[in-house]
Amino acid sequence: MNEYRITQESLQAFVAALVADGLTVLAEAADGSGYARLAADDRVAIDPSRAPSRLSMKEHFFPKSEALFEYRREDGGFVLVDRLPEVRPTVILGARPCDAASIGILSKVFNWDYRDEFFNRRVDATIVIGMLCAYRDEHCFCTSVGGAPDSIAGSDLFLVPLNDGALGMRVVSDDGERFVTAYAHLFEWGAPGDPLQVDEALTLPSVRFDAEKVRGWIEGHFDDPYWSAASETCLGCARCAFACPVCHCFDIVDEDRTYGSGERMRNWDACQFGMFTKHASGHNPRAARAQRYRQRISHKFAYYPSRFGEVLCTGCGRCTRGCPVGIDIGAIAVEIGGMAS
Amino acid sequence: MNADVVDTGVVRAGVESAGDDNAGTGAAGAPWEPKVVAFVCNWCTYTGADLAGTSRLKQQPNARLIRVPCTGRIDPLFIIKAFESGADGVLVSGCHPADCHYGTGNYHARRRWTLFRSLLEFTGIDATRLHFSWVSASEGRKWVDVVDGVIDEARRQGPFERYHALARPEAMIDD
Amino acid sequence: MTESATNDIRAAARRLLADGTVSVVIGYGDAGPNRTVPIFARTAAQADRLVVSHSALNNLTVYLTRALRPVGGRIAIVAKGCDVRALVMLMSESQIAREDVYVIGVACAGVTTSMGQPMSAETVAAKCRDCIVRTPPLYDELVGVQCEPPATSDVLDRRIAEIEAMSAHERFDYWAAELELCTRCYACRQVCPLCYCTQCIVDRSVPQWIETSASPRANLSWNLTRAFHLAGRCVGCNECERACPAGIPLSLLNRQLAATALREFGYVPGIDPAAPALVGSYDLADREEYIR
Amino acid sequence: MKLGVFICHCGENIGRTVDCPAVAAACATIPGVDVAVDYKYMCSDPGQNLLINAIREHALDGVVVGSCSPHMHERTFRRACANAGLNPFMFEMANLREHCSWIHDRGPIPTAKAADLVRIAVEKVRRNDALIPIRVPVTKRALVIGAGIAGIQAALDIAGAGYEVVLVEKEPSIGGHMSQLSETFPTLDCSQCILTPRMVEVYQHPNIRLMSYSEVEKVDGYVGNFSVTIRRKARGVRAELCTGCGDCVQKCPIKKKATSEFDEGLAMRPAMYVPFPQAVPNIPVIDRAVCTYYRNGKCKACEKACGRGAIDFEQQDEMVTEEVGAIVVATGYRLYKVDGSSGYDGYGEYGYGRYPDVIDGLQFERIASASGPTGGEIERPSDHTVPKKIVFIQCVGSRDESKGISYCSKICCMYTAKHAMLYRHKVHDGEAYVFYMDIRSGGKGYDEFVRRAIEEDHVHYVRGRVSRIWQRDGKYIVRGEDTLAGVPVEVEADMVVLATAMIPQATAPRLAQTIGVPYDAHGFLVEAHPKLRPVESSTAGVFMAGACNSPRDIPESVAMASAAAAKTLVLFGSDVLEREPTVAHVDESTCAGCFRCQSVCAYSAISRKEIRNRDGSLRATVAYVNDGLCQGCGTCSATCPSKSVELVGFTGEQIYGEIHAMA
Repeated sequence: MNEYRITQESLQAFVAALVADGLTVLAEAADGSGYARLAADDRVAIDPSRAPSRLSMKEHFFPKSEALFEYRREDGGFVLVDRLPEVRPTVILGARPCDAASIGILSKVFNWDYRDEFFNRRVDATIVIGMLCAYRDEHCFCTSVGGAPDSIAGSDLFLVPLNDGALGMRVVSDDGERFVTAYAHLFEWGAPGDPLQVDEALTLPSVRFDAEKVRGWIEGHFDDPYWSAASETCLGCARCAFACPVCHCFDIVDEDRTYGSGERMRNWDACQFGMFTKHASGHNPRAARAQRYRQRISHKFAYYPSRFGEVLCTGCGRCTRGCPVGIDIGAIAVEIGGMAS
Repeated sequence: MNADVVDTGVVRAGVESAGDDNAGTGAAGAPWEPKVVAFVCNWCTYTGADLAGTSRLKQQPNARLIRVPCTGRIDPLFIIKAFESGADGVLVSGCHPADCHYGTGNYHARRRWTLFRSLLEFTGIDATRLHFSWVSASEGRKWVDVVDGVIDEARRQGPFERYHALARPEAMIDD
Repeated sequence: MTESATNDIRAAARRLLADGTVSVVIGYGDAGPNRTVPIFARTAAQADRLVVSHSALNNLTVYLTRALRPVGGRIAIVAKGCDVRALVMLMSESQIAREDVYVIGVACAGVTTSMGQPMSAETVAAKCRDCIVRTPPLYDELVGVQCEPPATSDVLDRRIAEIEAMSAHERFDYWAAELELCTRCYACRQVCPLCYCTQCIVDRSVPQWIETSASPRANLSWNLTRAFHLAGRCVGCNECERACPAGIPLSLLNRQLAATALREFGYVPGIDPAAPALVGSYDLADREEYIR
Repeated sequence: MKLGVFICHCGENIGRTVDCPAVAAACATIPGVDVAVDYKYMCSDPGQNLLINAIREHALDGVVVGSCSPHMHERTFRRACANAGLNPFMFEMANLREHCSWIHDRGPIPTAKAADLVRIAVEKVRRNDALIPIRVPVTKRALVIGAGIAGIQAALDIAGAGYEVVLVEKEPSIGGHMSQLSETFPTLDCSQCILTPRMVEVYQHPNIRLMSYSEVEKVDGYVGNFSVTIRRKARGVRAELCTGCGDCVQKCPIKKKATSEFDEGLAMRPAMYVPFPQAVPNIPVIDRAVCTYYRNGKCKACEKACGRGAIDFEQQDEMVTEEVGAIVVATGYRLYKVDGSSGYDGYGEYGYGRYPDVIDGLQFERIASASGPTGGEIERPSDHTVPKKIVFIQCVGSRDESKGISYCSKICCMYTAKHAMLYRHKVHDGEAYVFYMDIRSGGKGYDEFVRRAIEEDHVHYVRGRVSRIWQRDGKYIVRGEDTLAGVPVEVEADMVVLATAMIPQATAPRLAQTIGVPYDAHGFLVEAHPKLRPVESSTAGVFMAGACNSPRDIPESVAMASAAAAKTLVLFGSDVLEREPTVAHVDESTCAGCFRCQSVCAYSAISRKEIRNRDGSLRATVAYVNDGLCQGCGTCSATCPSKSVELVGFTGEQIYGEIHAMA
């Protein structure tokens, strides 16, 4: 199939054009913090072998805090004012496959028993330009959860580095097709160049565990002592959940902004917090760290797959890279897989 | 007391008693007036302010006093919340050293303040916004000087927009 | 830190477990090149996983706080000088009794900023560059080669000076920008040995002094409060900064307060368990020129 | 929650400046406010009735009155709320007068501000808790420290009212300095004649538990509930067996080893002794410093002499604890020692301590006393001859910062006149000279007394200071000056009596610290208010009487003692003390037990409390507030990082509400 050929110059021009057209362009920031907004004149660097940023691109679709509506006290009662997000058309440039995959996984829960306007509006307004990933470290395990460094899942367009330093951009969705035509004039169209001949870039990381086996074991071992052992050093800081591209728990609170008016907020939350399941009565069904840790692993590898047919994990390894006490979720899955067979 | 202050008052009367937002800038068209929150101890400063009252010492009307038993009771959270609530200036005042009704409350408070204001200073909330004083029950005149001073300083600085802007909805938009 | 130190630790751990002095040794386990993870050694075999290295980043004393303590009774812990300072604070704040902890002190030549880094002049953690406790202020036994404290190269202090040199408005904007990134995951709190409150003020909802939204204003309130609650207590282990997914320079806030404590009150926390708390004591002569 | 807002015009005081009806109208829009009205005088009876009726009619849960300062009328309105059946703590005041109408010019601004102030108060009262005053039980027993005339009087008055008194005296006998005096001014009646019956009364009183030769070691607790530890020093004689026959004293071979404290060193006493014949209790004490047995294990003459076997050489000091509700301190005074031994520079030039016949006032009392070493004959200590010329010097130590003390000892003018008079009565051909700075004889019959000394007993009063005293062939040359005549004078005296200053007991400061009451630079206890609370200390339940507070004469000491007794009886008038319930409270479920609250508490009101599981194992150690001790400053609450200790009445929630009302 044919593809667009993008040079560094045309890439710059592309971004400039997008910004000029009022689009928001997000790409992984050079400082490794996360996906940040590009300005027209920012130097754009697509580096397939760069390590994943600390935070995923989840925040663009599901902000760490957002107002659901405003309330205002008026003559004895309350007036509610909708606060649907003002969403600008957005392009995510160079999303790595383990991030792009998150959109599909999250969409399942955000469109399950209730269709979440806030999430969907943002997804609908976003074009994802994926990127073949050439990064590997001991924490990556996308191939063990149905992903791959060259997976196009979740992408509308997909970048592949070419051996002459240019990029090939493949069209992989109708949205992508429609979108790219407006900018086609910036690129060369034609036969594919030679894809980057770097073994490392194309050899898939080996599959480390069988997610099905993991699920099987978890479902039969709710009270297994393993959970206490595995979580012994966990501090319950939930950095893993906040960095995770698919963790999606949230808390809803009303916050007065002034005397008599305020907003109902939806804020990120995490099952690793003691408060997460604490009842008003004071009772807490997950009072112990081990219970909370079990919940995290079980939700990702058993509950979510059972309900939505997808593992709640893209194998990006962010949780492990960021864990202050070095807890390795991949290793844990491997361990569980081992116990299963 | 100048005329436009009076005008503001009209608006503030209408607006505030209806309990509307008037963080920082005054409501439509009215010249802005600073909002000052004062945390004062019951035994010295509050009584000093009472004395200023019984002595009919005129003061600017921008301060709102919150009475606590002792400066020792004043938590830095109060000060943060006051700024969050739209204060352009905050005053904390109690008994002179050795005069504390409870003996040592103001000594403990003083130590807390020294650390807290250093932190605020470092984060850009400086002495033009946060003030401390000792005003005894007999210092009605000093009270007037202090509170008018704090209000004048807030007026000189203008609305604490930087802080109040942090709470504006636009600050919450995800990109 | 050396082979021998690692051997000493393993020997000590085996001995303590064997003679029943302790039921568990909390230490650093080998996790590959330039990596360690906290481990709880209960058997001789586990004890042989213990290491000491320039990658011993964690402040393990967090595991001595009530919520995380693995067992009652006496616990052995491997602790660098900065970690022991935290332990001293825990003792002075009645969180753990001296007799309930067996301190295997590590004479420390410094650690790296993050896991996976080899030790070099560039990668050495900022806190180590002007460490005052290369030999821990308190221990039951000491391993590692005692080394001279480094010539203080005030990296952090210089950064603080730069910020202090800004105008108030610049300072405010600088911090507003940094703190806007805060995700409110509270990892900074969870890794801090001195954030042991049963219920953190931010988790108290009546009243909700600090909003839980990750809004710029609430983030400022949270971070000011976190820093202030550590005033005169923070020992500068910088675990909070290492754990922060948003990369906020929390060490600057902590260290600026520590500098104030030293300048105003000549106070250095975590050296003497019997020293009165900075916020909790007073001196008639405390300075007050800023009070009208 | 149904709230009521009442705006007071205070006549014109508020109404002139603030549009009260407009404020009421504005407040009516605040959620939860059911009633919002204005009235001319809320504090008047009709005003209070308006409040009471509204509370009843609308079944209000909380009330805000916008009027004057809470310092003015908070109590008034709380009472009104209570009368209406509303918990008095469900009330808040907005200060619309001192903090608004009186400090602003008429116009919309004060009106707007008034609305703010009321709204702030509404947001507080909304978060108030119905509080019940703390009731502390009162132990209706009193401790009186010191059994001089002041302590005796206080003890008798309290005991007379039917309450038990523990009377502690550090000396072997009660009576104090008054028992040493010969006669008393201005009536010249014999001191012991009026004192001894009182001493006996104390001894025999069923309600008085006398602990002589004992000292207060420790005081715990608080008003109504003190726990006092007393050291009962070992006499070496078992009081319960001793009959006071005195055989042991007679048989004691160590007759003249120790100087008699009672006789101010002018006489000797045995090792086994009773301070003076009329001592109460009449039980001897062994002076272990001089007793042969204690020095080299031999003698035991007293033991052999005692028919009752009351002698007990092994006896040890005993610690006893007494529970009392009030404490009266009456530890009295001592005399400034001219030789500097009492910590002052002294008057070396007067030769006190070097010249045997230069003595102080108390020593002269003993010489003049019928029960004294000379049987009342005026004799020189040195050669027992009758002095023909005595010089009395006033203000020795007093009123002279450079030499000692700034204050006037107050009684010296009177007792010097008395001394001179007594001398003239006993030695008709003797001459008495008095050097004085001023004569201070305020008091009933006092000035007449001094005049009598001058006019009838022909005492020579010389206004001036004495610069020096030296000996010349058996005489004492007193050089001073007569500032009225403006000439130097030299008197050739046989004896010199120094009216030395009155100072507190050396042990006074330590005792004050033990009890926890303030004392001044001299060591005198400080009264709570110099005019309105002269016998109360700033520590509730601790009172003072006599010279421990400042120089006093006998009538004043007795008056103070009765006043202190009256204060004690007021305290005992109720079974429980009611205290403001605005004290700190600990949330034990969240307290992490760091105890920084304990370190900031000025009242030692916070202690450690162990929380145990059902199986008895320790779950946590948390802070505990003793609401009998807590004074409600709230410093603990501000110190607690997790807000696990809250000050009731000024909780975080209430203050949050007040601040938020301004947002």
